[in-house]
Amino acid sequence: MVLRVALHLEPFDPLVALAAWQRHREQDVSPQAPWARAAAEAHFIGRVRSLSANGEPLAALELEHYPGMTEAQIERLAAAVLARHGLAHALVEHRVGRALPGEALVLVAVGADRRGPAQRGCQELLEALKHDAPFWKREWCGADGRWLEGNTPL
Amino acid sequence: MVLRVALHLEPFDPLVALAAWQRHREQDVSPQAPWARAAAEAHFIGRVRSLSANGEPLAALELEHYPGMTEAQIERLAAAVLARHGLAHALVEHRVGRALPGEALVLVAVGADRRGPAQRGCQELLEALKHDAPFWKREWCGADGRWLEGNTPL
Amino acid sequence: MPTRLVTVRLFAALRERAGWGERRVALPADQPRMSATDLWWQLELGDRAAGADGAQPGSLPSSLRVAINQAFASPDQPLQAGDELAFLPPISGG
Amino acid sequence: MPTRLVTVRLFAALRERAGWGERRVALPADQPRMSATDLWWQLELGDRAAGADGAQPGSLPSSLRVAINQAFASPDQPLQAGDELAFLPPISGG
Repeated sequence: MVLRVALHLEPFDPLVALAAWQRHREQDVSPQAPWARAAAEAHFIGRVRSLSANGEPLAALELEHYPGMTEAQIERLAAAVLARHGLAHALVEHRVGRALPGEALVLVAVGADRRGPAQRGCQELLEALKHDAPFWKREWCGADGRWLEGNTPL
Repeated sequence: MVLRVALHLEPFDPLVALAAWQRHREQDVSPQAPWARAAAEAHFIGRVRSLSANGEPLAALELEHYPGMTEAQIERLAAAVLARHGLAHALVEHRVGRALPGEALVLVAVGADRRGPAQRGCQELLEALKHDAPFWKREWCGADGRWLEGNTPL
Repeated sequence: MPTRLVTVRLFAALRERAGWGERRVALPADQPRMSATDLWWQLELGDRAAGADGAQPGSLPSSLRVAINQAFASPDQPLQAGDELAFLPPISGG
Repeated sequence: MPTRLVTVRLFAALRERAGWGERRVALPADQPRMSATDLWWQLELGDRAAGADGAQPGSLPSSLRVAINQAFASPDQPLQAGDELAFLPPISGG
Protein backbone atom coordinates (compact mmCIF):
# COMPACT_ATOMS: atom_id res chain seq x y z
CA MET A 1 0.00 0.00 0.00
CA VAL A 2 1.50 3.27 -1.20
CA LEU A 3 0.05 6.66 -0.41
CA ARG A 4 0.99 10.19 -1.42
CA VAL A 5 -0.77 13.40 -0.33
CA ALA A 6 0.25 16.83 -1.63
CA LEU A 7 -1.20 20.32 -1.34
CA HIS A 8 -0.43 22.94 -3.99
CA LEU A 9 -0.36 26.69 -3.37
CA GLU A 10 0.12 27.30 -7.11
CA PRO A 11 -1.68 25.84 -10.15
CA PHE A 12 -0.82 22.19 -10.75
CA ASP A 13 -1.36 19.96 -13.77
CA PRO A 14 -3.03 16.68 -12.76
CA LEU A 15 -1.51 14.83 -15.72
CA VAL A 16 1.99 15.88 -14.65
CA ALA A 17 1.18 14.66 -11.13
CA LEU A 18 -0.09 11.35 -12.53
CA ALA A 19 3.04 10.97 -14.68
CA ALA A 20 5.27 11.47 -11.61
CA TRP A 21 3.18 8.90 -9.74
CA GLN A 22 3.42 6.48 -12.67
CA ARG A 23 7.22 6.71 -12.66
CA HIS A 24 7.15 4.97 -9.27
CA ARG A 25 5.49 2.03 -11.02
CA GLU A 26 8.10 1.93 -13.73
CA GLN A 27 10.99 2.17 -11.26
CA ASP A 28 9.70 -0.46 -8.86
CA VAL A 29 9.40 -3.61 -10.91
CA SER A 30 9.60 -6.26 -8.19
CA PRO A 31 6.64 -8.67 -8.38
CA GLN A 32 5.88 -7.91 -4.72
CA ALA A 33 5.52 -4.16 -5.42
CA PRO A 34 2.00 -2.83 -4.90
CA TRP A 35 2.16 -1.62 -8.49
CA ALA A 36 2.53 -5.12 -9.90
CA ARG A 37 -0.95 -6.17 -8.81
CA ALA A 38 -2.66 -2.86 -9.68
CA ALA A 39 -4.05 -3.68 -13.13
CA ALA A 40 -6.91 -1.20 -12.61
CA GLU A 41 -6.61 2.53 -11.97
CA ALA A 42 -9.41 5.04 -11.38
CA HIS A 43 -8.82 8.79 -11.39
CA PHE A 44 -10.93 11.82 -10.61
CA ILE A 45 -10.06 15.43 -11.48
CA GLY A 46 -12.16 18.34 -10.21
CA ARG A 47 -11.73 21.84 -11.59
CA VAL A 48 -12.94 25.32 -10.70
CA ARG A 49 -16.30 25.99 -12.39
CA SER A 50 -16.84 29.07 -14.52
CA LEU A 51 -20.05 29.98 -12.65
CA SER A 52 -20.69 30.48 -8.93
CA ALA A 53 -23.26 28.48 -6.97
CA ASN A 54 -25.67 31.39 -7.71
CA GLY A 55 -24.99 31.20 -11.46
CA GLU A 56 -22.86 34.35 -11.68
CA PRO A 57 -19.55 34.39 -13.59
CA LEU A 58 -16.89 33.36 -11.11
CA ALA A 59 -13.71 35.44 -10.90
CA ALA A 60 -11.86 33.07 -8.57
CA LEU A 61 -12.30 30.37 -5.98
CA GLU A 62 -10.39 30.69 -2.71
CA LEU A 63 -9.54 27.53 -0.79
CA GLU A 64 -8.64 27.83 2.86
CA HIS A 65 -7.23 24.85 4.73
CA TYR A 66 -5.86 23.98 8.18
CA PRO A 67 -2.12 23.50 7.60
CA GLY A 68 -0.97 20.31 9.28
CA MET A 69 -4.41 18.94 10.08
CA THR A 70 -5.57 18.94 6.44
CA GLU A 71 -2.63 16.81 5.30
CA ALA A 72 -2.89 14.50 8.33
CA GLN A 73 -6.64 14.12 7.90
CA ILE A 74 -6.36 13.28 4.18
CA GLU A 75 -3.78 10.62 5.07
CA ARG A 76 -6.14 9.12 7.67
CA LEU A 77 -9.07 9.14 5.21
CA ALA A 78 -6.97 7.62 2.41
CA ALA A 79 -5.49 4.93 4.67
CA ALA A 80 -9.02 3.92 5.73
CA VAL A 81 -10.24 3.67 2.12
CA LEU A 82 -7.08 1.80 1.05
CA ALA A 83 -7.61 -0.75 3.82
CA ARG A 84 -11.38 -1.08 3.30
CA HIS A 85 -11.06 -1.90 -0.41
CA GLY A 86 -7.67 -3.61 -0.35
CA LEU A 87 -6.26 -1.00 -2.71
CA ALA A 88 -2.65 -1.04 -3.92
CA HIS A 89 -1.99 2.70 -4.02
CA ALA A 90 -3.61 6.11 -3.72
CA LEU A 91 -2.62 9.62 -4.68
CA VAL A 92 -4.38 12.81 -3.52
CA GLU A 93 -3.29 16.23 -4.73
CA HIS A 94 -5.33 19.28 -3.74
CA ARG A 95 -5.07 22.95 -4.58
CA VAL A 96 -5.22 25.59 -1.83
CA GLY A 97 -5.26 29.38 -2.09
CA ARG A 98 -6.80 31.41 -4.91
CA ALA A 99 -7.66 29.38 -8.03
CA LEU A 100 -9.09 30.50 -11.37
CA PRO A 101 -11.91 28.91 -13.41
CA GLY A 102 -10.68 25.82 -15.25
CA GLU A 103 -7.75 25.26 -12.89
CA ALA A 104 -7.48 21.88 -11.18
CA LEU A 105 -8.71 21.74 -7.56
CA VAL A 106 -8.37 18.08 -6.76
CA LEU A 107 -6.86 14.91 -8.18
CA VAL A 108 -7.62 11.49 -6.70
CA ALA A 109 -6.01 8.39 -8.24
CA VAL A 110 -6.22 4.85 -6.87
CA GLY A 111 -4.94 1.51 -8.09
CA ALA A 112 -6.30 -1.95 -7.33
CA ASP A 113 -6.19 -5.45 -8.74
CA ARG A 114 -9.73 -5.17 -10.16
CA ARG A 115 -11.83 -2.36 -11.60
CA GLY A 116 -14.59 -2.52 -8.96
CA PRO A 117 -12.42 -1.74 -5.92
CA ALA A 118 -10.49 0.89 -7.93
CA GLN A 119 -13.65 2.74 -8.96
CA ARG A 120 -15.39 2.43 -5.58
CA GLY A 121 -12.22 3.41 -3.71
CA CYS A 122 -11.74 6.50 -5.88
CA GLN A 123 -15.35 7.60 -5.34
CA GLU A 124 -15.28 7.01 -1.59
CA LEU A 125 -11.99 8.84 -1.17
CA LEU A 126 -13.36 11.82 -3.08
CA GLU A 127 -16.51 11.92 -0.92
CA ALA A 128 -14.37 11.62 2.22
CA LEU A 129 -12.28 14.61 1.08
CA LYS A 130 -15.39 16.64 0.37
CA HIS A 131 -16.97 15.98 3.75
CA ASP A 132 -14.19 15.20 6.20
CA ALA A 133 -11.03 17.03 5.13
CA PRO A 134 -10.73 20.60 6.44
CA PHE A 135 -11.11 22.77 3.34
CA TRP A 136 -13.29 25.83 2.98
CA LYS A 137 -14.24 27.40 -0.33
CA ARG A 138 -14.96 31.08 -0.91
CA GLU A 139 -16.37 32.19 -4.25
CA TRP A 140 -15.22 35.54 -5.56
CA CYS A 141 -17.51 37.34 -8.03
CA GLY A 142 -15.94 40.75 -8.61
CA ALA A 143 -15.07 42.23 -5.21
CA ASP A 144 -17.52 40.07 -3.26
CA GLY A 145 -16.37 36.90 -1.51
CA ARG A 146 -18.93 34.39 -0.27
CA TRP A 147 -18.04 31.33 1.84
CA LEU A 148 -19.72 28.13 0.72
CA GLU A 149 -21.31 25.96 3.36
CA GLY A 150 -21.31 22.41 2.08
CA ASN A 151 -20.71 20.78 -1.29
CA THR A 152 -22.35 20.58 -4.69
CA PRO A 153 -24.70 17.59 -4.96
CA LEU A 154 -23.42 14.33 -6.38
CA MET B 1 -20.74 16.51 -26.73
CA VAL B 2 -17.30 15.48 -27.94
CA LEU B 3 -16.24 11.89 -28.52
CA ARG B 4 -13.00 10.28 -29.58
CA VAL B 5 -12.38 6.56 -30.10
CA ALA B 6 -8.96 5.15 -31.00
CA LEU B 7 -7.50 1.65 -31.29
CA HIS B 8 -3.77 1.09 -30.87
CA LEU B 9 -1.82 -1.73 -32.49
CA GLU B 10 1.29 -0.70 -30.54
CA PRO B 11 1.77 0.13 -26.83
CA PHE B 12 0.21 3.48 -25.90
CA ASP B 13 0.68 5.68 -22.84
CA PRO B 14 -2.72 6.64 -21.35
CA LEU B 15 -1.28 9.83 -19.86
CA VAL B 16 -0.03 10.96 -23.27
CA ALA B 17 -3.50 10.22 -24.69
CA LEU B 18 -5.11 12.23 -21.85
CA ALA B 19 -2.71 15.12 -22.45
CA ALA B 20 -3.62 15.22 -26.16
CA TRP B 21 -7.30 15.17 -25.18
CA GLN B 22 -6.74 17.95 -22.65
CA ARG B 23 -5.18 20.16 -25.33
CA HIS B 24 -8.60 20.32 -26.99
CA ARG B 25 -9.87 21.90 -23.77
CA GLU B 26 -7.11 24.45 -23.74
CA GLN B 27 -7.57 25.35 -27.41
CA ASP B 28 -11.34 25.65 -27.30
CA VAL B 29 -12.05 28.35 -24.72
CA SER B 30 -15.48 29.53 -25.85
CA PRO B 31 -17.97 29.46 -22.96
CA GLN B 32 -20.28 27.27 -25.08
CA ALA B 33 -17.59 24.64 -25.57
CA PRO B 34 -18.42 21.28 -23.94
CA TRP B 35 -15.18 21.64 -22.04
CA ALA B 36 -16.25 24.82 -20.25
CA ARG B 37 -18.96 23.04 -18.28
CA ALA B 38 -16.95 19.89 -17.58
CA ALA B 39 -15.63 20.65 -14.09
CA ALA B 40 -15.50 16.93 -13.25
CA GLU B 41 -13.47 14.25 -15.03
CA ALA B 42 -13.36 10.53 -14.31
CA HIS B 43 -10.78 8.22 -15.87
CA PHE B 44 -10.20 4.50 -15.88
CA ILE B 45 -7.03 2.73 -17.01
CA GLY B 46 -6.85 -1.05 -17.34
CA ARG B 47 -3.55 -2.87 -17.80
CA VAL B 48 -2.43 -6.38 -18.65
CA ARG B 49 -2.11 -8.45 -15.46
CA SER B 50 1.06 -10.31 -14.63
CA LEU B 51 -0.84 -13.57 -13.98
CA SER B 52 -3.30 -15.47 -16.15
CA ALA B 53 -6.86 -16.28 -15.07
CA ASN B 54 -5.43 -19.61 -13.86
CA GLY B 55 -2.75 -17.92 -11.78
CA GLU B 56 0.19 -18.76 -14.06
CA PRO B 57 2.77 -16.12 -15.06
CA LEU B 58 1.41 -14.48 -18.19
CA ALA B 59 3.76 -14.04 -21.15
CA ALA B 60 1.41 -11.90 -23.22
CA LEU B 61 -2.24 -11.06 -23.78
CA GLU B 62 -3.53 -11.08 -27.35
CA LEU B 63 -6.51 -8.91 -28.21
CA GLU B 64 -8.45 -9.67 -31.34
CA HIS B 65 -11.08 -7.24 -32.63
CA TYR B 66 -13.45 -6.81 -35.57
CA PRO B 67 -11.95 -3.94 -37.57
CA GLY B 68 -14.66 -1.47 -38.46
CA MET B 69 -17.37 -2.90 -36.22
CA THR B 70 -15.33 -2.50 -33.03
CA GLU B 71 -14.78 1.22 -33.61
CA ALA B 72 -18.39 1.78 -34.73
CA GLN B 73 -19.76 -0.19 -31.78
CA ILE B 74 -17.64 1.74 -29.24
CA GLU B 75 -18.93 4.98 -30.76
CA ARG B 76 -22.53 3.76 -30.41
CA LEU B 77 -21.96 2.67 -26.80
CA ALA B 78 -20.23 5.94 -25.89
CA ALA B 79 -22.89 8.09 -27.56
CA ALA B 80 -25.58 6.28 -25.55
CA VAL B 81 -23.74 6.81 -22.24
CA LEU B 82 -22.99 10.46 -23.10
CA ALA B 83 -26.68 11.08 -23.79
CA ARG B 84 -27.96 9.12 -20.78
CA HIS B 85 -25.82 11.07 -18.28
CA GLY B 86 -25.65 14.41 -20.10
CA LEU B 87 -21.87 14.13 -20.31
CA ALA B 88 -19.71 16.79 -21.96
CA HIS B 89 -17.06 14.57 -23.50
CA ALA B 90 -15.72 11.03 -23.67
CA LEU B 91 -12.49 9.44 -24.79
CA VAL B 92 -11.94 5.70 -25.34
CA GLU B 93 -8.56 4.31 -26.35
CA HIS B 94 -8.08 0.55 -26.56
CA ARG B 95 -5.12 -1.66 -27.33
CA VAL B 96 -5.37 -4.48 -29.87
CA GLY B 97 -2.83 -7.12 -30.85
CA ARG B 98 -0.23 -8.67 -28.58
CA ALA B 99 0.30 -6.79 -25.27
CA LEU B 100 2.73 -7.46 -22.44
CA PRO B 101 2.06 -7.47 -18.66
CA GLY B 102 1.83 -3.91 -17.34
CA GLU B 103 0.99 -2.40 -20.72
CA ALA B 104 -2.20 -0.35 -20.99
CA LEU B 105 -5.21 -2.15 -22.49
CA VAL B 106 -7.93 0.44 -22.12
CA LEU B 107 -8.38 4.09 -21.23
CA VAL B 108 -11.83 5.60 -20.62
CA ALA B 109 -12.13 9.30 -19.75
CA VAL B 110 -15.36 11.26 -19.42
CA GLY B 111 -16.14 14.84 -18.44
CA ALA B 112 -19.34 16.22 -16.94
CA ASP B 113 -20.52 19.22 -14.99
CA ARG B 114 -20.71 17.24 -11.73
CA ARG B 115 -18.76 14.38 -10.21
CA GLY B 116 -21.70 11.92 -10.02
CA PRO B 117 -22.46 11.79 -13.76
CA ALA B 118 -18.73 11.76 -14.57
CA GLN B 119 -18.07 8.77 -12.29
CA ARG B 120 -21.20 6.85 -13.25
CA GLY B 121 -20.67 7.57 -16.96
CA CYS B 122 -17.07 6.33 -16.81
CA GLN B 123 -18.12 3.12 -15.04
CA GLU B 124 -21.01 2.40 -17.40
CA LEU B 125 -18.91 3.04 -20.49
CA LEU B 126 -16.24 0.63 -19.21
CA GLU B 127 -18.86 -2.08 -18.52
CA ALA B 128 -20.36 -1.50 -21.97
CA LEU B 129 -16.92 -1.97 -23.57
CA LYS B 130 -16.35 -5.14 -21.61
CA HIS B 131 -19.64 -6.72 -22.56
CA ASP B 132 -20.75 -5.19 -25.85
CA ALA B 133 -17.69 -4.16 -27.87
CA PRO B 134 -16.22 -6.94 -30.04
CA PHE B 135 -12.89 -7.77 -28.41
CA TRP B 136 -11.55 -11.21 -27.63
CA LYS B 137 -8.66 -11.90 -25.28
CA ARG B 138 -6.24 -14.80 -25.55
CA GLU B 139 -3.79 -15.44 -22.72
CA TRP B 140 -0.35 -16.71 -23.69
CA CYS B 141 1.59 -18.66 -21.06
CA GLY B 142 4.71 -19.93 -22.80
CA ALA B 143 3.65 -21.49 -26.12
CA ASP B 144 0.04 -22.09 -25.05
CA GLY B 145 -2.69 -19.66 -26.01
CA ARG B 146 -6.09 -19.85 -24.30
CA TRP B 147 -9.12 -17.78 -25.37
CA LEU B 148 -10.97 -16.19 -22.47
CA GLU B 149 -14.73 -16.45 -22.47
CA GLY B 150 -16.11 -13.54 -20.50
CA ASN B 151 -14.60 -10.93 -18.18
CA THR B 152 -13.01 -10.77 -14.76
CA PRO B 153 -15.59 -10.07 -12.03
CA LEU B 154 -16.22 -6.49 -10.94
CA MET C 1 -32.67 -15.16 -60.26
CA PRO C 2 -29.09 -13.88 -59.72
CA THR C 3 -26.80 -15.55 -57.19
CA ARG C 4 -27.16 -13.85 -53.80
CA LEU C 5 -23.77 -13.73 -52.03
CA VAL C 6 -23.07 -12.92 -48.40
CA THR C 7 -19.72 -12.67 -46.61
CA VAL C 8 -19.47 -14.77 -43.45
CA ARG C 9 -16.85 -13.90 -40.82
CA LEU C 10 -15.74 -15.80 -37.75
CA PHE C 11 -13.61 -14.53 -34.86
CA ALA C 12 -11.29 -15.75 -32.12
CA ALA C 13 -11.95 -19.28 -30.80
CA LEU C 14 -14.77 -19.72 -33.29
CA ARG C 15 -12.48 -18.94 -36.25
CA GLU C 16 -9.80 -21.29 -35.01
CA ARG C 17 -12.19 -24.16 -34.36
CA ALA C 18 -13.78 -23.76 -37.81
CA GLY C 19 -10.43 -23.41 -39.57
CA TRP C 20 -11.46 -20.32 -41.57
CA GLY C 21 -12.15 -16.64 -40.83
CA GLU C 22 -13.93 -15.29 -43.88
CA ARG C 23 -15.89 -16.94 -46.69
CA ARG C 24 -18.24 -15.84 -49.48
CA VAL C 25 -21.40 -17.91 -49.39
CA ALA C 26 -24.25 -18.10 -51.91
CA LEU C 27 -27.71 -18.04 -50.33
CA PRO C 28 -29.83 -20.90 -51.72
CA ALA C 29 -32.25 -19.69 -54.40
CA ASP C 30 -35.09 -21.71 -52.86
CA GLN C 31 -34.74 -20.10 -49.37
CA PRO C 32 -35.51 -16.38 -49.78
CA ARG C 33 -35.73 -15.77 -46.00
CA MET C 34 -32.54 -17.49 -44.93
CA SER C 35 -31.23 -16.26 -41.55
CA ALA C 36 -27.89 -16.32 -39.71
CA THR C 37 -29.16 -19.29 -37.69
CA ASP C 38 -30.02 -21.19 -40.90
CA LEU C 39 -26.58 -20.43 -42.32
CA TRP C 40 -24.87 -21.51 -39.08
CA TRP C 41 -26.28 -25.00 -39.55
CA GLN C 42 -25.90 -25.09 -43.33
CA LEU C 43 -22.17 -24.29 -42.95
CA GLU C 44 -21.95 -27.05 -40.33
CA LEU C 45 -20.50 -24.57 -37.83
CA GLY C 46 -22.70 -26.10 -35.16
CA ASP C 47 -21.14 -29.52 -35.45
CA ARG C 48 -17.54 -28.53 -35.80
CA ALA C 49 -17.29 -25.31 -33.88
CA ALA C 50 -19.89 -24.98 -31.18
CA GLY C 51 -18.31 -27.42 -28.76
CA ALA C 52 -20.06 -27.99 -25.46
CA ASP C 53 -22.29 -25.03 -26.17
CA GLY C 54 -23.80 -26.72 -29.27
CA ALA C 55 -27.46 -26.02 -29.87
CA GLN C 56 -30.08 -27.84 -31.89
CA PRO C 57 -30.84 -26.81 -35.49
CA GLY C 58 -33.32 -23.93 -35.36
CA SER C 59 -31.34 -21.98 -32.76
CA LEU C 60 -27.83 -20.65 -32.23
CA PRO C 61 -25.62 -21.58 -29.26
CA SER C 62 -26.73 -19.16 -26.55
CA SER C 63 -23.25 -17.74 -26.01
CA LEU C 64 -22.94 -16.51 -29.61
CA ARG C 65 -23.99 -13.18 -31.03
CA VAL C 66 -24.60 -12.21 -34.62
CA ALA C 67 -23.59 -9.01 -36.40
CA ILE C 68 -24.96 -8.04 -39.80
CA ASN C 69 -23.09 -5.28 -41.62
CA GLN C 70 -21.01 -4.62 -38.50
CA ALA C 71 -23.89 -4.05 -36.07
CA PHE C 72 -25.50 -6.53 -33.68
CA ALA C 73 -28.56 -8.14 -35.24
CA SER C 74 -31.11 -10.82 -34.51
CA PRO C 75 -29.96 -14.29 -35.63
CA ASP C 76 -33.40 -14.72 -37.19
CA GLN C 77 -33.24 -11.65 -39.44
CA PRO C 78 -33.47 -12.63 -43.15
CA LEU C 79 -30.16 -12.06 -44.92
CA GLN C 80 -29.85 -9.80 -47.97
CA ALA C 81 -27.48 -10.15 -50.93
CA GLY C 82 -24.24 -8.33 -50.09
CA ASP C 83 -24.62 -8.62 -46.31
CA GLU C 84 -21.55 -9.10 -44.13
CA LEU C 85 -22.57 -11.63 -41.49
CA ALA C 86 -20.35 -12.31 -38.44
CA PHE C 87 -20.67 -14.93 -35.72
CA LEU C 88 -19.20 -13.51 -32.48
CA PRO C 89 -18.04 -15.73 -29.62
CA PRO C 90 -18.32 -14.40 -26.02
CA ILE C 91 -16.77 -10.94 -25.77
CA SER C 92 -13.94 -10.13 -23.34
CA GLY C 93 -12.97 -6.50 -23.85
CA GLY C 94 -11.72 -3.63 -21.73
CA MET D 1 -1.57 25.57 40.26
CA PRO D 2 0.20 26.75 37.06
CA THR D 3 -1.71 28.61 34.33
CA ARG D 4 -3.10 26.14 31.81
CA LEU D 5 -2.91 27.61 28.30
CA VAL D 6 -4.62 26.33 25.16
CA THR D 7 -4.41 27.70 21.61
CA VAL D 8 -7.78 28.37 19.98
CA ARG D 9 -8.04 28.55 16.19
CA LEU D 10 -10.92 29.64 13.96
CA PHE D 11 -11.25 29.16 10.19
CA ALA D 12 -13.02 30.63 7.16
CA ALA D 13 -16.38 32.33 7.84
CA LEU D 14 -16.04 31.65 11.57
CA ARG D 15 -12.68 33.46 11.72
CA GLU D 16 -13.99 36.43 9.81
CA ARG D 17 -17.15 36.78 11.87
CA ALA D 18 -15.15 36.56 15.11
CA GLY D 19 -12.46 38.97 13.92
CA TRP D 20 -9.56 36.75 14.96
CA GLY D 21 -7.99 33.46 13.83
CA GLU D 22 -5.72 32.33 16.65
CA ARG D 23 -5.60 33.15 20.36
CA ARG D 24 -3.89 31.77 23.45
CA VAL D 25 -6.45 31.26 26.21
CA ALA D 26 -5.94 30.39 29.89
CA LEU D 27 -8.26 27.69 31.18
CA PRO D 28 -9.93 28.82 34.43
CA ALA D 29 -8.25 27.25 37.48
CA ASP D 30 -11.64 26.45 39.01
CA GLN D 31 -12.88 24.44 35.99
CA PRO D 32 -10.54 21.43 35.62
CA ARG D 33 -12.82 19.69 33.08
CA MET D 34 -13.42 22.59 30.71
CA SER D 35 -14.44 21.47 27.19
CA ALA D 36 -14.48 23.02 23.72
CA THR D 37 -18.18 23.70 24.16
CA ASP D 38 -17.53 25.53 27.46
CA LEU D 39 -14.79 27.59 25.83
CA TRP D 40 -17.03 28.42 22.84
CA TRP D 41 -19.45 30.15 25.18
CA GLN D 42 -16.79 31.66 27.44
CA LEU D 43 -15.14 33.30 24.42
CA GLU D 44 -18.59 34.58 23.37
CA LEU D 45 -18.16 32.92 19.98
CA GLY D 46 -21.78 31.80 20.15
CA ASP D 47 -23.13 35.31 20.32
CA ARG D 48 -20.91 36.92 17.77
CA ALA D 49 -20.10 34.17 15.34
CA ALA D 50 -22.68 31.44 15.22
CA GLY D 51 -25.27 33.41 13.25
CA ALA D 52 -28.55 31.74 12.46
CA ASP D 53 -27.09 28.44 13.56
CA GLY D 54 -26.61 29.68 17.18
CA ALA D 55 -27.14 27.08 19.87
CA GLN D 56 -27.89 27.39 23.57
CA PRO D 57 -25.07 27.30 26.14
CA GLY D 58 -24.29 23.69 26.87
CA SER D 59 -24.05 22.70 23.20
CA LEU D 60 -22.25 23.78 20.05
CA PRO D 61 -24.03 24.89 16.86
CA SER D 62 -24.76 21.63 15.07
CA SER D 63 -22.92 22.64 11.89
CA LEU D 64 -19.59 23.09 13.70
CA ARG D 65 -16.94 20.49 14.34
CA VAL D 66 -14.11 20.54 16.84
CA ALA D 67 -10.51 19.46 16.33
CA ILE D 68 -8.10 18.96 19.23
CA ASN D 69 -4.42 18.74 18.32
CA GLN D 70 -5.34 18.59 14.62
CA ALA D 71 -7.70 15.62 14.80
CA PHE D 72 -11.50 15.63 15.06
CA ALA D 73 -12.61 15.36 18.70
CA SER D 74 -15.76 15.45 20.79
CA PRO D 75 -16.74 19.00 21.81
CA ASP D 76 -17.25 17.65 25.33
CA GLN D 77 -13.72 16.24 25.76
CA PRO D 78 -11.92 17.97 28.68
CA LEU D 79 -9.11 20.21 27.42
CA GLN D 80 -5.50 19.73 28.52
CA ALA D 81 -2.81 22.38 28.99
CA GLY D 82 -1.01 22.87 25.67
CA ASP D 83 -3.91 21.63 23.51
CA GLU D 84 -4.54 23.20 20.11
CA LEU D 85 -8.32 23.56 19.82
CA ALA D 86 -9.97 24.47 16.50
CA PHE D 87 -13.59 25.28 15.73
CA LEU D 88 -14.33 24.19 12.13
CA PRO D 89 -17.24 25.59 10.12
CA PRO D 90 -18.95 23.35 7.52
CA ILE D 91 -16.37 21.77 5.21
CA SER D 92 -16.44 22.22 1.43
CA GLY D 93 -13.45 20.41 -0.03
CA GLY D 94 -12.60 18.49 -3.16
